[in-house]
Amino acid sequence: MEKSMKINFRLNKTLKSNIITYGIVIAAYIIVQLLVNAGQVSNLMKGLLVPICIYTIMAISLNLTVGILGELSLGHAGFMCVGAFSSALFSISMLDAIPNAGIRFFFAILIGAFFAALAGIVVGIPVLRLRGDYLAIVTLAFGEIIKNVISVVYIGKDASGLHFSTKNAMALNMAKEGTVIINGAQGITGTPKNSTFTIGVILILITLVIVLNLIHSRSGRAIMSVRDNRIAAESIGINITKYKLMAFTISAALAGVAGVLYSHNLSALTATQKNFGYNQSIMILVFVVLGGIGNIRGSMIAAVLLTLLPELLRGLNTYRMLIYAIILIVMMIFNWSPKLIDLRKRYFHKNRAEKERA
Amino acid sequence: MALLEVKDLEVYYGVIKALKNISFEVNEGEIVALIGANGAGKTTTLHTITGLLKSASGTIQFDGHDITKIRGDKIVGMGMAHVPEGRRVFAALSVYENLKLGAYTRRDKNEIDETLQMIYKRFPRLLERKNQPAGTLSGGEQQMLAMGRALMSHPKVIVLDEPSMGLSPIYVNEIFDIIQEVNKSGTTVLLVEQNAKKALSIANRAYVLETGAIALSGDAHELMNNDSVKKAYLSE
Amino acid sequence: GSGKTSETTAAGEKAASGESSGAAASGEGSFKIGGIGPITGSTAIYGQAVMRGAELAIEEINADGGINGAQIVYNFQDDENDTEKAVNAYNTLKDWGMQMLVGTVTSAPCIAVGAESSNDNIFQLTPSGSAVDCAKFENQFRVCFSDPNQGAASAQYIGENKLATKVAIIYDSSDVYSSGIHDKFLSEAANQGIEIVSDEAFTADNNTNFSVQLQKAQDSGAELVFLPIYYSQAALILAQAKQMGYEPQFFGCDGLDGLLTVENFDTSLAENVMLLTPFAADAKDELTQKFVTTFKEKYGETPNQFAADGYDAVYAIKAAAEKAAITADMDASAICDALKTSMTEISVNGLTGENMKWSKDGEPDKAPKAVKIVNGVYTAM
Amino acid sequence: MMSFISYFINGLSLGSVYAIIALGYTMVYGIAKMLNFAHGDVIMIGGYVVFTVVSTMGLGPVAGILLAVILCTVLGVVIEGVAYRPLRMASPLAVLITAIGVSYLLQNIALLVFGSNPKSFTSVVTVPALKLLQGKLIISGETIVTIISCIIIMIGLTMFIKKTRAGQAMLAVSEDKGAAQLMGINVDGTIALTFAIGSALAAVAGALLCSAYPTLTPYTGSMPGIKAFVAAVFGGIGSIPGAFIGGLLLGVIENLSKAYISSQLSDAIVFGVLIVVLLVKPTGILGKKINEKV
Amino acid sequence: MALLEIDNLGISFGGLRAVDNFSITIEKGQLYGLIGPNGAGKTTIFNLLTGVYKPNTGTILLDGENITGKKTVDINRAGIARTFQNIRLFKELTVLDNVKTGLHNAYSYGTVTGILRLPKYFKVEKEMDERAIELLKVFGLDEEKDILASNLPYGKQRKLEIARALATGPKLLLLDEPAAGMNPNETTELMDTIRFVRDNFDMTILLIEHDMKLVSGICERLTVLNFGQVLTQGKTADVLNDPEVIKAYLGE
Ligand SMILES: Nc1ncnc2c1ncn2[C@@H]1O[C@H](COP(=O)(O)OP(=O)(O)OP(=O)(O)O)[C@@H](O)[C@H]1O
Ligand SMILES: Nc1ncnc2c1ncn2[C@@H]1O[C@H](COP(=O)(O)OP(=O)(O)OP(=O)(O)O)[C@@H](O)[C@H]1O
Ligand SMILES: [Mg+2]
Ligand SMILES: [Mg+2]
Repeated sequence: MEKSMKINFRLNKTLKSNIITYGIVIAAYIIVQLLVNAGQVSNLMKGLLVPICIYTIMAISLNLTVGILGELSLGHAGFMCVGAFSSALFSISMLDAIPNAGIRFFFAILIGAFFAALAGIVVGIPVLRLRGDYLAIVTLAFGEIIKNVISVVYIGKDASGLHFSTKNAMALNMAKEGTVIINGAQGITGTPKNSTFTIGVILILITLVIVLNLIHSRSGRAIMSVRDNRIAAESIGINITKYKLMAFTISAALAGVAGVLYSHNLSALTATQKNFGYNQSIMILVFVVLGGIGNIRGSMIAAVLLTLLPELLRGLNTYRMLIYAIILIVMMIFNWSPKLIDLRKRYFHKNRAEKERA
Repeated sequence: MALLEVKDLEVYYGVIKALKNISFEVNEGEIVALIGANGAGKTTTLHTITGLLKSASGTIQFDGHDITKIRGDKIVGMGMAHVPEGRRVFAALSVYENLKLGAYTRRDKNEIDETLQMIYKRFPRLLERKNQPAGTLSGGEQQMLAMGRALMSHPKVIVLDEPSMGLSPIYVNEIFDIIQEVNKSGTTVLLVEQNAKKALSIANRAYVLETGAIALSGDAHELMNNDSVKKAYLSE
Repeated sequence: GSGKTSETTAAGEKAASGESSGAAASGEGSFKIGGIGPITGSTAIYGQAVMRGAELAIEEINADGGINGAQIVYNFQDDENDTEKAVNAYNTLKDWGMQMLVGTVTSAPCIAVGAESSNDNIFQLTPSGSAVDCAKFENQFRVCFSDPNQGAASAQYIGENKLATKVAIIYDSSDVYSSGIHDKFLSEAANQGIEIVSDEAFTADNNTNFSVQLQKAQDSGAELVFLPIYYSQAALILAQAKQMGYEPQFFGCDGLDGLLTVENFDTSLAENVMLLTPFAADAKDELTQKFVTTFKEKYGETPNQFAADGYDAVYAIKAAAEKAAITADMDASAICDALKTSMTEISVNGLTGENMKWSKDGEPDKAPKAVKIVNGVYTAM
Repeated sequence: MMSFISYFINGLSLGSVYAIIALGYTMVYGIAKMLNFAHGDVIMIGGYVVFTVVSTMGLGPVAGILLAVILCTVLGVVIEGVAYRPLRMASPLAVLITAIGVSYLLQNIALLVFGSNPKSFTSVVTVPALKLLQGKLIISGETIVTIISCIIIMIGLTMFIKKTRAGQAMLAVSEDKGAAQLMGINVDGTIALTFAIGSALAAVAGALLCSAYPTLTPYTGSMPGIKAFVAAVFGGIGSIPGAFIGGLLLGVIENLSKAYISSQLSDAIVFGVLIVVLLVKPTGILGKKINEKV
Repeated sequence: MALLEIDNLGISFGGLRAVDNFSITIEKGQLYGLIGPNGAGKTTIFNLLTGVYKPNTGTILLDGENITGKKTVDINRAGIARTFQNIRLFKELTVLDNVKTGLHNAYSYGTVTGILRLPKYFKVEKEMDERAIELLKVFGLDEEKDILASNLPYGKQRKLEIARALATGPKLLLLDEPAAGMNPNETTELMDTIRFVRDNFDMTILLIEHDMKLVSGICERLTVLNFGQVLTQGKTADVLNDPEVIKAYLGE
């Protein structure tokens, strides 16, 4: 009797924490919608809603790799890139075939997730044997490869179907009325703008369900055991490769979903250092680390704050990235310095003790 | 005056108070044992003395200096050596390089070499494995290396955290002999041990630590006959 | 140098304060013109040039009594050459109350912003967004040539003037501008009887070492090397070619403008380089000279083609606005409708062309000038 | 054949630049066990200092390099002390992110101080180019100087770490900071020294990088920094000769793949080769495999 | 019937013959001790048995099945579980989750079931919880089940490691110095626990230990290893009185 009560209590505790996380997302959504309807939200903020969803999903997804699986990935934007391009290609070529934007976008999301997952497996199988910094560098390399390769891909469509080349648009040898969809470095233009805040929030919630439920399941424990002690995990019969690959692939697929939102939010899609290069991968890592490695809720909050910050600093003009850098450094030290952490803990502890006494 | 004097020491891990007002002293030439159950705070005490941890309040005097706020490496330079819990050998470095690092604070090449030979004599296995990366040594071999490395600094005080852990019976005896020998040659010893019986048998004085506070103290032989000590730590 | 340093910083501050004072002065009597481009990040040179060129024009116009009697307030936003940031910048400007947009500076962001501005029906004139799609919508016009236009014009110029039959190309395959010109050049070269003997690329991540590309050009016997790229890389290519002892004819487009003004650049390296450009800082006409002098005074740097594009864009807006007789109290959409028509009716004498006219599809009609660098200065050909 | 040799030699020139950067990278990476993503930007600052001294103030290249070394050393130590030291006991990832912040900071300071326009760098190397086979093969003075500097630095660093007390202290610190302190090693001092040396090398690398590819912008250091980091991993993390070999190899592979496979895809190919090498030899070319004792 | 039969096992590290011609037979249900001086090769034998190292020579039969050279994971599934000389817990997991991870292969539901929280998820998780708590009780750890493993004191960490190993449902349990770092009282307690496990779980146990009180107190048979080779084997009392063993290992 007493035993089962204890078990329930424990489940309740994780459940409670999860509910808070979902609650924050839903509450934020409702508040924003109310404000938008009341006309209280600026164009800038409205424009930022979808990017915020994109980076929140990226942060959660990378946290699965970095925080839960315990492997450093510096190429996460590469998966986003795969998701963005594959889905944009799909949407553009299906513009006529599937006129219903909702259905088309639904399939685009699946396509983006699928191809990103595929990339995750292709990279993961050979690469997950490596450890630590070596894995980091290989994922970085992979991200750069994807970016580099995508910017030499030319895909066109005419009556006889899709044409493909890595040389230039002329080499596609299309019929006269054919259209170039992916034009090398010039990328894709004219992707339908299907991403909305509502869809973004739904996708965040789905991402959260997947990641949080995974963590608190049998497979999640296996993944975390690999993180905590590889040798011990093997010794109790856990198939390390399988679980590493599983986490990595899920993480890649979610990044792919973020990519779909990305490509369907802007009408010009190119693969540059800025959006899909290592700079972006590192930016997402910043969300994860600043918010707390393995702390899903924290990384979501960090993603939102750091996506907003440079926009809020716009008034500083040429100084804004300088100030941004300083704020980033200060926040990192504030959040991570062991001395400050101790100090904060003791301060709160004291406060609480005093409150209790009162 | 005592060589090492700890007064009203308080140490926290975050909000957890691990040491509560601990005071004790170690006189020159003594062997002092610190015993206590798992988690009593023995390791914490030693870490604070050698500067790996910072105390929240209290003072530590060593050799006439207040070392409470002094950087750990300087404390070592003043003549304090520490054999840490968990051995902490430099895994990628060879046995020889580990030993050389033990003598980091010393300059005289000839003297260092002398000590090295002395250690090789006491731990022949280390000489045998001179060039093996320390990380691949067996548990007991690493324990010997940790001990040898600390002795390389020719310290005034040596602080030992469970030096017999993982050693075979024959080596446990050996290590206690070595401790006594080192002590005879002029080094003061502060010893933390689970093997309380052995520890008390070679110590002059002892302190019993319970949940972060000193519960008992006194002459080692008297403590060995103390009923509560017998019951709690000697399993008799 | 140090003197220059403080001036550059001061310019940054001005830009920042210019915006805030603009906000204060945003009474009934002023037009709000926004600008977007990269002013931080690795492509900051282009954005800063446009920002300053336009700023200069606006100050002149304001000093001269403004447009239709109304002053202009100017607000330039950074986009780091990123599509997403560009849309953010655009939205920021919308919040500020922008009525007309000078931007964006680079192509991919320009396309992304175009989708938004056409939706909102805000007039957009990009000084330098050269990709075809930068002028896709009705509300979009541009000052510079489009990429295909430049690619075709280059091939025609080389063919018609019989500069070479064997041509090598070195281009930036990761850059929209460069690969746009490159592609069109390739197709037009066939019509001009030009043989492309070597066609090599580099990327933004790999743009300092050109030994392979140059050697391939040399080995293939190219008499002319076509460089549809920006001048910062061209400066390196010229230096490296010199080191190899390779001296073909180099031929570039408007991106090469600025070459001679790279600080500390050994201009002898650029001797005999030809380029098709609408603007040359060394041109002797009064307009250019005045512009260059003022710009140097104000910002401590010699203006490049981007600065000129920005300058011309503002004057084009002025002309169109006067033609349509718009007033500052009109909303952005009404202004856009008015300017859409008047843009096609004006003719502007600018830094980047005389008698510039615009077609309905947003393209400028002006003649590219071919110039050759002789004794360290541009000489018309 | 002729052109192959020439591609190869040009690859070596490129590789020597990667190598000299990688040496500094490896130094910090191997000892402080942190990915100092700001290293490339210290290089850039070094480049600007040399540029200012030589081209603006008109002093000699030696003065330029000396001043750059001094300033970069100070800069490195300050960065370490202010931004990295407070996070000494925190997760290495936290320090990595702070390093990113420092990298942005340096880039934006340079952007504000020196402007966005590229500057043409006057080579600090006065050694004439080596002309072989009637001038068909040219090895530039920069390449010769860079390779020689690499070798000197490599030997110097190796000796320093092997033979000096400070070097041994660095090894100990890299393994276990707490245990190193118990040996009487000043951990903070040792790490500061590591940064000082790493940054001094960055200054030299900056001068040579900008001499070989004479252009200077606030972003000059970032891509070579990443490439050099890749080179360091390629050669084996923490291995000084590994960084040298990794750098040279990277340069050669990059140039040959540009020449014989595709100039558009050369980066992809270089990274592809890196992945393959690491799969075959998971600790890089000269990296030692330390088996964890179970 | 013999549960474990090792014949002529050997491995070298560089020039060092760490284990040589090692043979041993352990009957089902036995409590067997492996002792020997530091560096004799005891832990190495555990590593060979569990596939951490691949042997150069020899065969290992577990319950008649040849497991020589197999992967660690497969060996665990075949029925060998172990603890480590230097504790290896999943430090960021709770005590309960450490044990549930050990139950990974005994209870099963798919990843998708877990993500979608299908009814099976709740059912199996509940079973796992119950089983895990049962195991924790054996070691007196049920009170601490929600604490992170890294926050346990040293002695309890050792116990948790045993519990986790037991959770995998092995036929053979290998314990590497289970009493290291424990005081005599705790050691006595541990001896009782080990006996309890043997009796109640039908377990065969092979353990390495330097604490003679524990060895003489619970081991039925001993093998003494010296320089990688078997010095002697036999009943505990006999072995401990062997003058060779006293000379090489026990002293005095
Ligand atoms: N890093 C830490 N963070 C939080 N608590 C800690 C930490 N290290 C030790 N403690 C706690 O502080 C108390 C004292 O620990 P300490 O390691 O000093 O004990 P000990 O007497 O050395 O025990 P043992 O015999 O197990 O070595 C214990 O309750 C322990 O759980
Ligand atoms: N990976 C390795 N590389 C080189 N030598 C090794 C390696 N692993 C173990 N050794 C050596 O093999 C010998 C046996 O080591 P092992 O760990 O098996 O000893 P042990 O009997 O468990 O000793 P202890 O009681 O001290 O733990 C030791 O001398 C050790 O140094
Ligand atoms: Mg302890
Ligand atoms: Mg062992």
